Amino acid sequence: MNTIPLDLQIVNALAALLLLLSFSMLSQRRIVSLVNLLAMQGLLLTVATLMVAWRTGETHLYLSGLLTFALKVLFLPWLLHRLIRRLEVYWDTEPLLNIPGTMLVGVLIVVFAFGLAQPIAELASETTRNSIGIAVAVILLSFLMMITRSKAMSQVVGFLSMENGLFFGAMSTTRGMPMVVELGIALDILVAMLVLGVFFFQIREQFDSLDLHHLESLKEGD
Amino acid sequence: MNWLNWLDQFIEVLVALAAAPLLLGWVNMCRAWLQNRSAPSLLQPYRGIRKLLHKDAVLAHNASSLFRIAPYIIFGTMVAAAAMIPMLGTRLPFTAAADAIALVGLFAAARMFLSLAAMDVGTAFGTLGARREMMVGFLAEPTLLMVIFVASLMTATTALPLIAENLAAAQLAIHPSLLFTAVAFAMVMLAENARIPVDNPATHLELTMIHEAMLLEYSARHLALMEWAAALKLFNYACIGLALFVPWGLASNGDPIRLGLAIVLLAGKLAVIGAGLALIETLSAKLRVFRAPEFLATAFLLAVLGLLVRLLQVAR
Amino acid sequence: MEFLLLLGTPLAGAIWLGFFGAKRRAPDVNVGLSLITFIAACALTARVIEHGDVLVGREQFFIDPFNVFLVTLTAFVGLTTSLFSRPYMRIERDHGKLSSRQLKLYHSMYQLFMATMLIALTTNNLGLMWVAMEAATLSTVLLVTLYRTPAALEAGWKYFILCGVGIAQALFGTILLYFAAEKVLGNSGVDALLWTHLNQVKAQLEPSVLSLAFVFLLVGYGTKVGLAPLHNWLPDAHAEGPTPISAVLSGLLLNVAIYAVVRCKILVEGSLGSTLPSNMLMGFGLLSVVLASLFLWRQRDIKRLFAYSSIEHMGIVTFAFGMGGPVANFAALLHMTVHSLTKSAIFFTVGHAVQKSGSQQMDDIRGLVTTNPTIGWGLMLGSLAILGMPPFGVFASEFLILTTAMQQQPWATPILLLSLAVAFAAIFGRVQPMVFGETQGKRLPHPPALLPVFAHLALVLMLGLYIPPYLAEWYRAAARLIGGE
Amino acid sequence: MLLRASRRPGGAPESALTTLLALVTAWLAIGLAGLIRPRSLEFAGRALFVAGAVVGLLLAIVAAMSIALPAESVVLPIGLPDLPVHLRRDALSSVFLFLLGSASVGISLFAAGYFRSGEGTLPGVLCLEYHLFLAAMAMVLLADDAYAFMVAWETMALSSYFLVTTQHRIPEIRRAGFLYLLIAHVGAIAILLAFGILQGGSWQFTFDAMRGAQLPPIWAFAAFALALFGFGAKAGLVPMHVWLPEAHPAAPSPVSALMSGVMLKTAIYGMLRITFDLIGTPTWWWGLIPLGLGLFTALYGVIFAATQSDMKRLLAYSSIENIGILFTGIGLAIVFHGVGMDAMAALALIAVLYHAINHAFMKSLLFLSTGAVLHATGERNLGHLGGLIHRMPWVAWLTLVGVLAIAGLPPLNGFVSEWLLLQAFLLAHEVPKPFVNMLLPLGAALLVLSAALAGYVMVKFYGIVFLGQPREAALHDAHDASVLERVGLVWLAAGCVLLGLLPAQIVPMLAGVVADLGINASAAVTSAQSWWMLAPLPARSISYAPLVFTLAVVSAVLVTVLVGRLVYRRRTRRADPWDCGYERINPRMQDTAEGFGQPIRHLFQPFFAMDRELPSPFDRAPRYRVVVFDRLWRLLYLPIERIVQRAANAVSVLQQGRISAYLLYSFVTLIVLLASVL
Repeated sequence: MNTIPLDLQIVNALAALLLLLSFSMLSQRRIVSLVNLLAMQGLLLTVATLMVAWRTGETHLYLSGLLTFALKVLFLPWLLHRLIRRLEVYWDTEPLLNIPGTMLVGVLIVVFAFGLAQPIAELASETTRNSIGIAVAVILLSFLMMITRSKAMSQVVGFLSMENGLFFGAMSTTRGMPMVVELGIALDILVAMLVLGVFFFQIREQFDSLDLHHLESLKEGD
Repeated sequence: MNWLNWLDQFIEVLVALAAAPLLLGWVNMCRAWLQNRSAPSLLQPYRGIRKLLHKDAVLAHNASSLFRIAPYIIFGTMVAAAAMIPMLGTRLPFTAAADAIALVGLFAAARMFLSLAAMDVGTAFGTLGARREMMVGFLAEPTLLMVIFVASLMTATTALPLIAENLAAAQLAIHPSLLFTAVAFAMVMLAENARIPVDNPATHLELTMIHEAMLLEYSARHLALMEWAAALKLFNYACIGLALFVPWGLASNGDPIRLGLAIVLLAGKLAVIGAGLALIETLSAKLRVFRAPEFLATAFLLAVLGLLVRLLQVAR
Repeated sequence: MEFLLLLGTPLAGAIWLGFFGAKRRAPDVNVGLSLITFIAACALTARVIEHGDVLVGREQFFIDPFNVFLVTLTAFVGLTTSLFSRPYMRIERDHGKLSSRQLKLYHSMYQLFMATMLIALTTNNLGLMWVAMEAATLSTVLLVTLYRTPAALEAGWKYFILCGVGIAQALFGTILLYFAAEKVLGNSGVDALLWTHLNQVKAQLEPSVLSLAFVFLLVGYGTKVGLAPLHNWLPDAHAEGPTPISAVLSGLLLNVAIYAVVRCKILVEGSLGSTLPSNMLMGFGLLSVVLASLFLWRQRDIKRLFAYSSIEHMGIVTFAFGMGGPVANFAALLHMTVHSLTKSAIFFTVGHAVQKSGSQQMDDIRGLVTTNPTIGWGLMLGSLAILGMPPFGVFASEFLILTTAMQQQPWATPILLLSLAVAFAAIFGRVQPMVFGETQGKRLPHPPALLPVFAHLALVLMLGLYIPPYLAEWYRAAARLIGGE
Repeated sequence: MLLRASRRPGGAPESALTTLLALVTAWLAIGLAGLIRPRSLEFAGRALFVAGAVVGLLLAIVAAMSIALPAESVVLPIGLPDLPVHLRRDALSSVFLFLLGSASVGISLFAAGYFRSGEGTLPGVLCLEYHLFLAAMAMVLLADDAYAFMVAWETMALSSYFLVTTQHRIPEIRRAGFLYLLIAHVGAIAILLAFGILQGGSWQFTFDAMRGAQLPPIWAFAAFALALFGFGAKAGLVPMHVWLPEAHPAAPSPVSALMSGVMLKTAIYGMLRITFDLIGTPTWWWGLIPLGLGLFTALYGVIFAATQSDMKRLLAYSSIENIGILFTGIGLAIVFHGVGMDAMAALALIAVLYHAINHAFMKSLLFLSTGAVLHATGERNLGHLGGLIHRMPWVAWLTLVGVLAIAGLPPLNGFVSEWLLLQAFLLAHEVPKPFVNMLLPLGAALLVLSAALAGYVMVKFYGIVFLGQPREAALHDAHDASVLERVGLVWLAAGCVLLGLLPAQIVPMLAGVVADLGINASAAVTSAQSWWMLAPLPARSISYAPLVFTLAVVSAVLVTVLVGRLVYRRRTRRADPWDCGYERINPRMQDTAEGFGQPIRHLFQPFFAMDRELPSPFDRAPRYRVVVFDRLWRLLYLPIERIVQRAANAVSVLQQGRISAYLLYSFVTLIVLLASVL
């Protein structure tokens, strides 16, 4: 049992925090604080990236860290806050599955995710034993959140935290993707957010609310 | 002695032509006796035909040429049919050309022309008669064929003369299956020749008549031909019955003496059959027309039953 | 050179049209750009036929037998669709359904969409492929919501969220792949995501990781293929977007998505050596065919009807790829080709039919042949072709697929055949009254461009009766590639 | 033996097949030529159809001459890359090609005179569909691999579907077309499956491979059953017959003639091809299935025919009856062949082939005559016809030939084939299987019964349409058929007569075909056979000589006429009909079609689902109405539709429009798959 160097412990701690955050997201009803949580996720992600970058000394990881910071900590939360203010959606309505139930499912998911990550963890460099499991868990948890929330806005937040999970996974398992890909992904997310912005206003002017119950007219059953 | 066979064939047709009305007359005579009426002369049918031949023919305005040629066709087919049936001898040159199935087909053709002619003028009675005739026919025809099949199963041929010959040669005199078929054949014979209980040749009561209804529009020579053809039909059926069920005494080759004998024998058999026919007609009552199919269906089933019995024997 | 042309033209065009897309000549420019792209694609094809595979851009882009004909097909359908959309969009504007701003958006996005698809097809880098796929989604989302109707918005939203989430899974799959690849190709970073390299070392890739990766990739790209039960965005998006977009969505995008799935399958199968991926594909395929044929039964909206038929056919293709083997792969590729040709042709006719009757409800569309024979016959023949009626090419591929299924998966054959019969009854029972019978439709303000329709149908007919040797060779080579040799 | 003799050695080997191909292409070319001037009736509607008739004639001649030639095959460079189109002509295909060609001559000629402008589809398109139909049927007969066969088969279905829906403005016709194509397609799927089984592990889909394949019996039977289903659906075997009485009335008469006369026979061809050629060694008890179905179909069809009041529906049901007879013969042949009684099997098969040809001629003739009537009167309902023999004598007299032929009366062709089949049945009791040999001969009873009923039906048809008084005033100015139409009718009628008179010439040819199918027919056709007499099976003394027979009957009739002329000297005058002295008779007093159906309805009650409306004695305006339904429609088809509908409804619950539900699907899928690889 060799002692794990400090920086790795920090990375793992960050991973744990990330998981914690997505859990709290799952339980959080106020959209504004959802966005804040998202921003904190982004922050954690940045720090973790920088840690790994410092440790492995890969320059492009510094870059992607900065990119993450700019995009996920500054720009997106700002954009979302602005939208919230413009569209006056502060509260999510009662989720489809009540909070304790969601939490319970969440726990199960985490167990599942860890079990899933086991074989990969075997191969992973000691940097990232359990962080893969956590990444999967975060992805699935945000998936769950998207399922249970009934406001467009909170779904988007879920979507973004899923992206965070992905990035964390990429960073921790493979010290990030090739630069080209990183840039491309970032670009995609940026565009996606802009598109969403457009969307929200269109939906708003059509249904004067962002409640997803309005978006259930196209269906087969009658 | 092939030419003798030809002679045999020729004589047979002549006999049929000549004797057919006689048989009819005989049946009517017997009926009159049985119903203790004073009987008409034996030659009454001939007189009827002669009378008709001396009248002007009257045709309906909208009678087509089909209506006019039908009597000739029907008469011709009946004559041809007579040539296929072993009445006197079994060595008929015509045997190879047409077997029993063809014979039944010939009867069917005659029936179809009769019905079509009846529908031609387009009177209420004509079409009614035609329909009833076909209704009787579509059950009588298969029955007759079945009856013949049973016999041909025994003799491995469908040529009527050969059937008769083989049956006559067979040791076993009475086949149980033939009993069924005999009954079936009798019923068909009654139905096909417009006899009670299916039809009544002596009535013009529109609700009951079948055969007469089809002849209503005919007159003079056409009518004469029709009557004569009807008589021939009766004669033919009688001879078929004889060939199937009492085939003995037919001349197996065409020498004159046996032919003569055969003629005498035939006369005797026909006399008996005629009397029997009259008896049945007197004893039974006319059926409602709707009942006629059931009557014939019974006949059909009897024939099929006969077939089954026959097959049962073979199987064992 | 051709390459720059192939990818550059639509990108540049997208930007240019983004500014001047509302000009009167904009549709013609659109056509011109598509034409250039198509020519470039043909040139590229010629080169590949001569010199074999091509690797360019520091190995970031490549052409091999598998994607070259898809590139050509994409460029071709893109061209015909732009031809079709010229009069179509004019009519839409005359009907007052679109403003010039929206037209601008439409034209620029159309080119962008083509560009993203071509990149996704030609890139050698699985990461870039993912980026391109996502970009394709984004560019079409705005097209789906072009009409700004509530229904369109709803469809767009579902499309965005479902595909976004799905694609995210695909990204994680890619990451895992990268992870596994690194272990083999070393930490050189860049080329660890290059398909050609991965393909060489696929045998050494870590199976457990790859199986996980494949699940994520399958769910991700499968969502875009429209495999049941991930298909739910597809009918809405097809039904609510403008018809040219429906045509390219189901004619091209689905192909590209399947292409991505198959690329990954090649690697994973090479590493696992087990039948797991094949079984998954077959399962998805079969489920999609069955569900789609049942959904077809109660459709009222004509575009939804054919959207479900697309799901059905994608199911068939997926099933065929799942079975694998030279014949099945050959048939699957052939089916992709004929399906995209036929389906886009159908959507062309459908578009005009809808414009004539002013409604997408099939009960309102009647007697097309009487007023506009070309549209009517186009729709009738197209539907019969898509239903697998000989002598059209769809029958050829279905024949091969079914016979192979009898050979390899006898249990599946009756299910497939029953579903096909149900689909036949459903679609044909709907199409016939639309084509035949009395009508009350009005003339169109602009003459419809039906050249594309009959060009497509003619091609499909030819493929049913005669497959040119070089084309067949092509398919065979691709089939071998997919077979993993 | 004789069939050895009939196999003339020599003759250019490839010539026949290539010529046939050229002729088929000629048909296609004619069809396409129709698109040059699609609106011109003179060009597309007349000239091209005459040209098509000429091609048909050539096809018939080539096919007839090639029957005795050895089989020949060719591979075309089209089709699938690994499965180019194989074509093969052997005796069987030649016979059916002859059928196709010869029947199409009459039909095409009639069609040339038939089509009027302003009837739904344009003449040019019609011409294309029509000749495509012909070509497709020819290709079906020539195909020698599964793909080519399926393509030709479905093209045939498709082109005929478009022909059926020529007047697509009428909803019933659209419905009929849909039903037709749907059932045809389902049948085609079954056939495809049959081929899939037949290749037997070789995965070669050429017929040669299938001939070579050794199947385990159970699979062979599966293939046989699927083929029976598929081809039965096309032929109209009960219970897959429902499309037939809908589609035939819907189609233009030449098309109905072509479908009923020729297309149904392609199904018979397929059945023979698969059973005796591809499977090769059918087990005897398989035969009982087509036998039973066939007998039932025959009876079913003729009974329904008797109750119809639409003349084309009536004929359609009569076609169902004849299909039943054909399948009966096939079944009988299988049984015989299976137990090694090849001579009898050959007899039965000869009967089948002969009847197929006969039916092509007589049914086409009848359908065409209904077409002429339809054009002259615009009526299809028997209730509004009558007395047309005065207005259209040509049609009437030619139809009479067809009517007598299809009623199976000597000396016409219908009788010959039924005679052969009955002879075969009479030997069925020698089958060495316990119990079965008792039941088989009973089949003869049913066969005869349906034949007799056919006579009933035909009297009803002919009598009501052509005889009696016109039931409508409009009928008085009905016109006779045009010249081209007459030529077509005459051709077909002549065919009926010749086929009836010359069996002794035709049967040996057919025997050669049967021998080609691997059934030793030598015993069935004897040397005792002379040019004028038909005498199969030397063991039994059975024979039929139509020439002599006809001579006898005709001479008897003529003598009667002559004698009548001699003895009878009186005049003939016209008067009103007597009718038991009732003066004011009007057409309404004639028997109606429903009236003619009444005894049948009465006798065969259980077959029908009727709804009747009987007048009460006190009705002011009493009316009697009876509609006869097909029970099977309610018992079989509606339930199937209901099941699918239910399934669809059940599935549609999955898609309620909730995006969270959709996300849940993806989520669950993901989890399940992950768990599966875990």
